[in-house]
Amino acid sequence: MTDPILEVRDLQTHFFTADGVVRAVDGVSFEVYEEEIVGIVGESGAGKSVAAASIMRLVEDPGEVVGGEVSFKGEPIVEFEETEAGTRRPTDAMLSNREMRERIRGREIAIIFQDPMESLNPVFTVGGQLREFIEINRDVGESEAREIAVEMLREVGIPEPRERLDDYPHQFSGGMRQRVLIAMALSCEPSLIIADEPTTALDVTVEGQILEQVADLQEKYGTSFIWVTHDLGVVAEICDRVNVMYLGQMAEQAAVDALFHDTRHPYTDALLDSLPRPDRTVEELRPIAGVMPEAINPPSGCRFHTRCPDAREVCRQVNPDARDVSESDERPHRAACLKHEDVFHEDYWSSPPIDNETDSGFAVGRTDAGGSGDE
Amino acid sequence: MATTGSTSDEVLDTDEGVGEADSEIESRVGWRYTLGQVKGDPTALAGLVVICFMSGLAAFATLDAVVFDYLSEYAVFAQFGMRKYWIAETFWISPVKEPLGARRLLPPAPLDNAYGQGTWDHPLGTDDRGRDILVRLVYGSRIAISVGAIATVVGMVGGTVVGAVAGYYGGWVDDVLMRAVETLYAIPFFILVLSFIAVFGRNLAFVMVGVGIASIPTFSRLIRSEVVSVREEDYIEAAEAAGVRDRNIIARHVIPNSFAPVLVQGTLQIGTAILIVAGLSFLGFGVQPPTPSWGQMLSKSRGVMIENVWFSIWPGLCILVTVVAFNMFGDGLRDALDPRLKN
Amino acid sequence: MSDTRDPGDATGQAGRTAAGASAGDDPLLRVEGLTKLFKNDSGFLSWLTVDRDADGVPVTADREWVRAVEDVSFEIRRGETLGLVGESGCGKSTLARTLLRLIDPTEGDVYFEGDNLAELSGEALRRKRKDMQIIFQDPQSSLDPRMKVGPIVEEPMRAHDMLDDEGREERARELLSRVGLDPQHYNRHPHAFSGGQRQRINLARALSVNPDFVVCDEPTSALDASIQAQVLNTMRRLQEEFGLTYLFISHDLSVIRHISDRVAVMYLGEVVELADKEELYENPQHPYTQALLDSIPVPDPRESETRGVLEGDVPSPIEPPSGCRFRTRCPELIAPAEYDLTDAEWAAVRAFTRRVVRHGFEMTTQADLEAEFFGDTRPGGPAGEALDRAFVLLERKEPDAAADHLRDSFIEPSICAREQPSYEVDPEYGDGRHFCACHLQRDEELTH
Amino acid sequence: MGIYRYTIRRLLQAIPVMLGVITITFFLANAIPGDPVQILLGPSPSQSEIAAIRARYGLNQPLWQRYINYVLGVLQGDLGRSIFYGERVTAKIAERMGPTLLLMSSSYAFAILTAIPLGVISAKRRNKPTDHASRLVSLVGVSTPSFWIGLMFILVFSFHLQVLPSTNLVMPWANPTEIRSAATRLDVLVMSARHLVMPMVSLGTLQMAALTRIERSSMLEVLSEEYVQLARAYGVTESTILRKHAFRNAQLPIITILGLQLTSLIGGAVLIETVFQINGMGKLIVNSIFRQDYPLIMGTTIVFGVVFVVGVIVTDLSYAYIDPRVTYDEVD
Repeated sequence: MTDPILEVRDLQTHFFTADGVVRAVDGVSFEVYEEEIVGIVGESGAGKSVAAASIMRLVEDPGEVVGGEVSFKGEPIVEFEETEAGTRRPTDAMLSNREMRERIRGREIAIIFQDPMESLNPVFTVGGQLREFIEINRDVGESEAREIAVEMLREVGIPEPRERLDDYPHQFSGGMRQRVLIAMALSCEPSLIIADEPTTALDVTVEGQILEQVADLQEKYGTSFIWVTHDLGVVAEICDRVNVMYLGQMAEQAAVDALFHDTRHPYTDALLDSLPRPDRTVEELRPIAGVMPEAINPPSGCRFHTRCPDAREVCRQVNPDARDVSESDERPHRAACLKHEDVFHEDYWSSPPIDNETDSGFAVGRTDAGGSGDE
Repeated sequence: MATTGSTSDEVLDTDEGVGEADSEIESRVGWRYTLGQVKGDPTALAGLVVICFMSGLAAFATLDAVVFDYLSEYAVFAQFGMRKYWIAETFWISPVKEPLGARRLLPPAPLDNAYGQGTWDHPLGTDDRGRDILVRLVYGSRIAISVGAIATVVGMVGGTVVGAVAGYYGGWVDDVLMRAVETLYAIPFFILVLSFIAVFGRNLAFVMVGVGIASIPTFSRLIRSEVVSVREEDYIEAAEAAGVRDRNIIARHVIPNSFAPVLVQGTLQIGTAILIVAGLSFLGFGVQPPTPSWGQMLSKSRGVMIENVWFSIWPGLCILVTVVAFNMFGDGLRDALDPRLKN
Repeated sequence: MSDTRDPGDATGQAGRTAAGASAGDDPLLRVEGLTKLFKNDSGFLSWLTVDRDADGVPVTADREWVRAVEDVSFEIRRGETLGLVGESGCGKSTLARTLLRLIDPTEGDVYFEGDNLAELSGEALRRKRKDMQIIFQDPQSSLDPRMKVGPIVEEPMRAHDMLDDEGREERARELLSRVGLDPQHYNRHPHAFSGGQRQRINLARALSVNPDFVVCDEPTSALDASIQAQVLNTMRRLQEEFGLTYLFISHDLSVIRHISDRVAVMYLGEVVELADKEELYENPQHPYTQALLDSIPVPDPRESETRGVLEGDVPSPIEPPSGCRFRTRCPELIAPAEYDLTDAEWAAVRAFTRRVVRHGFEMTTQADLEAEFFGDTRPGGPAGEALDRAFVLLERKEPDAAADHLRDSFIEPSICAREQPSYEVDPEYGDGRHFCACHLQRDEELTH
Repeated sequence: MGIYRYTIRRLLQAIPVMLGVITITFFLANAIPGDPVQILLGPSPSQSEIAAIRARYGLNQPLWQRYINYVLGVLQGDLGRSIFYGERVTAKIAERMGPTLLLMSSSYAFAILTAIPLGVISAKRRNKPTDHASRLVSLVGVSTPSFWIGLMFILVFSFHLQVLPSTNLVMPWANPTEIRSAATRLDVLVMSARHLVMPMVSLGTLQMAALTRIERSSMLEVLSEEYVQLARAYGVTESTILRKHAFRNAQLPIITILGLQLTSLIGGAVLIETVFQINGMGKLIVNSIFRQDYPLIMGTTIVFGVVFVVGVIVTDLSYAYIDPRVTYDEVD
């Protein structure tokens, strides 16, 4: 197998708030290979968007990437070293902000945000915004950038692209605006596009159009994608490999088929069981008990043990990392669950089970001081 | 909490924007919470302290100048010698009477000028008629604070009624009321107050009412937009759907939830009103001599500025400090009530 | 179905319904020809405005009508859940609010337990609200942040003078525990609860006055998948316990399939298909329903073959298309009867028309275009002549004229553009009625 | 883009507002107690004199008749005749308009030119010393009476340092031959600038402070928008983001406020004209109130109303020019 183009190791992004440190991303590792679509899936508060922003080093105050490594085609986007005092500091080799701007952002990694209405500047024409980004990242002149923009808009299925260059964002529908943003990303010819919930705000028929379009374009241009979403349907539809996040950590990482049909983590399993299906009638949904704890005060041990149907006493003590639990001949399939005792070597099966009540909403309440979303 | 609550949540990829809405709701709950916020904000707290101090002075001055004056008409009190400026004249110096043989334009205590050496009898010096400046400043606070507050209350009540009715009922009621308000708004504030004074006379009561009426457009526009947005909230519709009567919806849901920004604006408006009233006194409208007011003192000081700069500095500083205090407290209140606006 | 829209024929309609559906049972709610138009401006004198709010954009347009809901008829039986599904802006929420008289209908009737809600007003309407409640989508904004949970749950009871203070508190506490909350939470403010818990408070409030009918307007759309399942299960349990009838609105076809007994699909203000759940999902007849079902991503990589089958965007509800409102995006537009076209020819004509209308290409020669779109499927006869004319116009560099011409020749004469469809289909699953507003059904309509 | 149509509509919208202003002004002025005739003629005039004056000013007609006449007059550009001066109100206002407009526009220019950079820097260096300093300046600025600033300026620069004149504003377009100690146009301009600087700054400080606060918060808000984040993600430099992507959007609230702040600018002008003894509209209205010269009160009020309404329309149009969303729904 070739080397991954993007490698994330033990990434940590924390938010320093008055209430304490929110460990939004707490030791996450994954990689992206060439020409694949990698999903990052999780519920609200899982930290998936922060993880995506951390790759671009675009985390905003009071958030900060505090540890781990991100390397892109061998270049260290994030890299830390220990000082004598035992604290961490960025290494000298880590790309400077200027290098990030000039070499990585847009040129190598582009991003598509969730809300197409907010992502385009309302006072500039769509063409002007496209052209500016193309000029910066493709080293071309104005007229050539314009041609690229027209070509790309046509490619993503915008009718009359030449005329529409002079229109303002509010003159486009939501779906069309998201197409513009996809065109924007593709036209800079990056190697990797990070799509942060790009179809969440769209209607299902428009979502269908866009997923199909992205699949086609991905094949045509060979761009890799990181597709951040909460929708397992979209994951099944478009991703090659999937990373499931829960409360700032990785729960399971597998090829898409294995994730759905050979699930190795109780969270993924429970998530799939709680979904109503469009293709068949599910008589009884099996929800996950309780609510997601707050990232500011995560549970000890395995982060999921408070809601996990398979939780045992040992899960309170040990916080497992995601390890390969596949049989030797398979592609790697990583899961962060102690029940794979042959991999984790904790006495899971002999540990007494914890009873997590199902179908109740009140067991896990919020504290009065709570200020952050907890779902 | 307010500083970081919203930011920390937004980034946790809350698909529904839970975080932002949360801290907003949090902030809107309970006065105790709001007060706690203000307490944690040194600027707002400083503002509050100054406001309390000035209000205390004003209350004392009102007692001495107005309440005693009123009570002295009754024989019961008059027999004790109760009269206007009873306390000042008994224990200190009269703020209105020109003392016999007084030296005019004395400088503040340790200073020296052509008119003589300042004394601790008149720590801030004397005015053009030999009256003590300090005592006049103290009694002038009554005008500033009371006029500011009363004018604002007039504007706030008027504006709230007009704005709430327009916002809640919408339709033609809204159209008519807001058109009227906009017309009033089209006459510049100061000019409108001046026209008012031209009609009703230059005395203090009309100045207060004039400033109040002129600020109705500000308040009614504010509360209208607030009511309109609260009306859109689902809990109003839920109450309607549950069959709750209109008047109960307005009283229990609409007004409590749209009042916060009015309160903030009211605080800031007191500062503005103090400035306006000072300006009017400066022009000769408003409280008439010999009753002391800061604006009027400034007006008097113009003629003797070269001889005695202090006379024109003290009242200006008083206005400045008071208005700064209201602005600081108002800003703090806004931050506490609506952290989204805090930057 | 078109004849049932006559409000004067109410009794006849009821009789027909009984014959066609669940025998003998009066529906709990019957909607007939319900229409809601909105003015597309902000009031009569709005053009006089000098309004200068800092963040408002002072835009007013000429007076236009937004046709949010138009001529919708259906009924809901006692104890069932009717799912109402559609994309954003299709008018499903407006329909719900009009139904409950939170907004006044422009036209039409809503019969609920013997009364026509559309004609009630004032105190009578307010009293009636005791029997019908609503749960909103947004768990944040549906609870007054200044009120505590207890008073929130008690408010509807107070409005209808149910019980005394103590009785209300007792009932509120009991309801809290029935919806899966801790009765101790009576004295907490809503901000202390998570989204799922807030929806439970909403449920408790709605149930406090013992309603018969609850409209659920996307109650779980703002919730995460795991929480959504909790709330859906609770809602089902409560339906049994309280004998409730639900109108469940959602954009999520999966949720609708899970919770509903029957399903109505809305598009651009109209109900396009209505049938029993299994029938609708397994035997969808309307091309829009089919497109929706095809578009939704299935959480199973082995099942996934999502197709973005629909072209373009939803048209404006201000000037909806004539005839069938879905025709502008419909992949199965019917060829005009006057042309005798094969399916392949018709497909080529439509592809060509669509491209011309959307200016989707740079101008090329007639030969290239013919080759690209028609090859050997070039129709002859009158259709061919119409195409010739279009090519002439394109040659003359008049693409707009060509587009108009093609539209007039091929789209407007179609039955889809001329008549509003309304047909009954023979169901394959179950024996409920299957309504489908698509002209493809015109030959197969049931004969009564 | 329907900017043309939008302009027309904004002008049409102003008509009822102006009619309202005229109405309010008329009825307010007619409620003034005291008889203007008496003020004019002094104590104990003869009956015939009174009647003559009443007829001359139309005071013998019923109120509604006078109202209609007045509105018709205003529409034809006739604001009546000043009782005190005996001149036409329009002539008097035309004479006094120049200094006021000069004062107001120069103060606004001063405020905008200082506030925008101050606000932007403040936002860029949020919570740094520069920001704190700028916030302190704006806090004190919005809280200081403008006339007191004027007095302090006079004290320092005219009386003590004796570098700037405190009275007798010279207009920049004045004829050099009519001004003592001015030979050329340049001399007049310099003189005028020296006269103008103190009133300009005293009047502009409040506006400057208010605008700085808004510029700062609006800039901060725009900088946190997603499209700014997107520009960053595409490698746009911070300075380009500030200059291009954020700046234009951040000016939208400023533009709105500029129109609304006119009302406090006008109020301030009245005071500043008194402090610096400038013979403008402000002094005119104050004096006419003292003299109960109600045609002049009405006239000046209406003209101030017009200035305000026109100002708001101008800002609306510039808003529409910058923000394409405003005129989007306008049909050509």
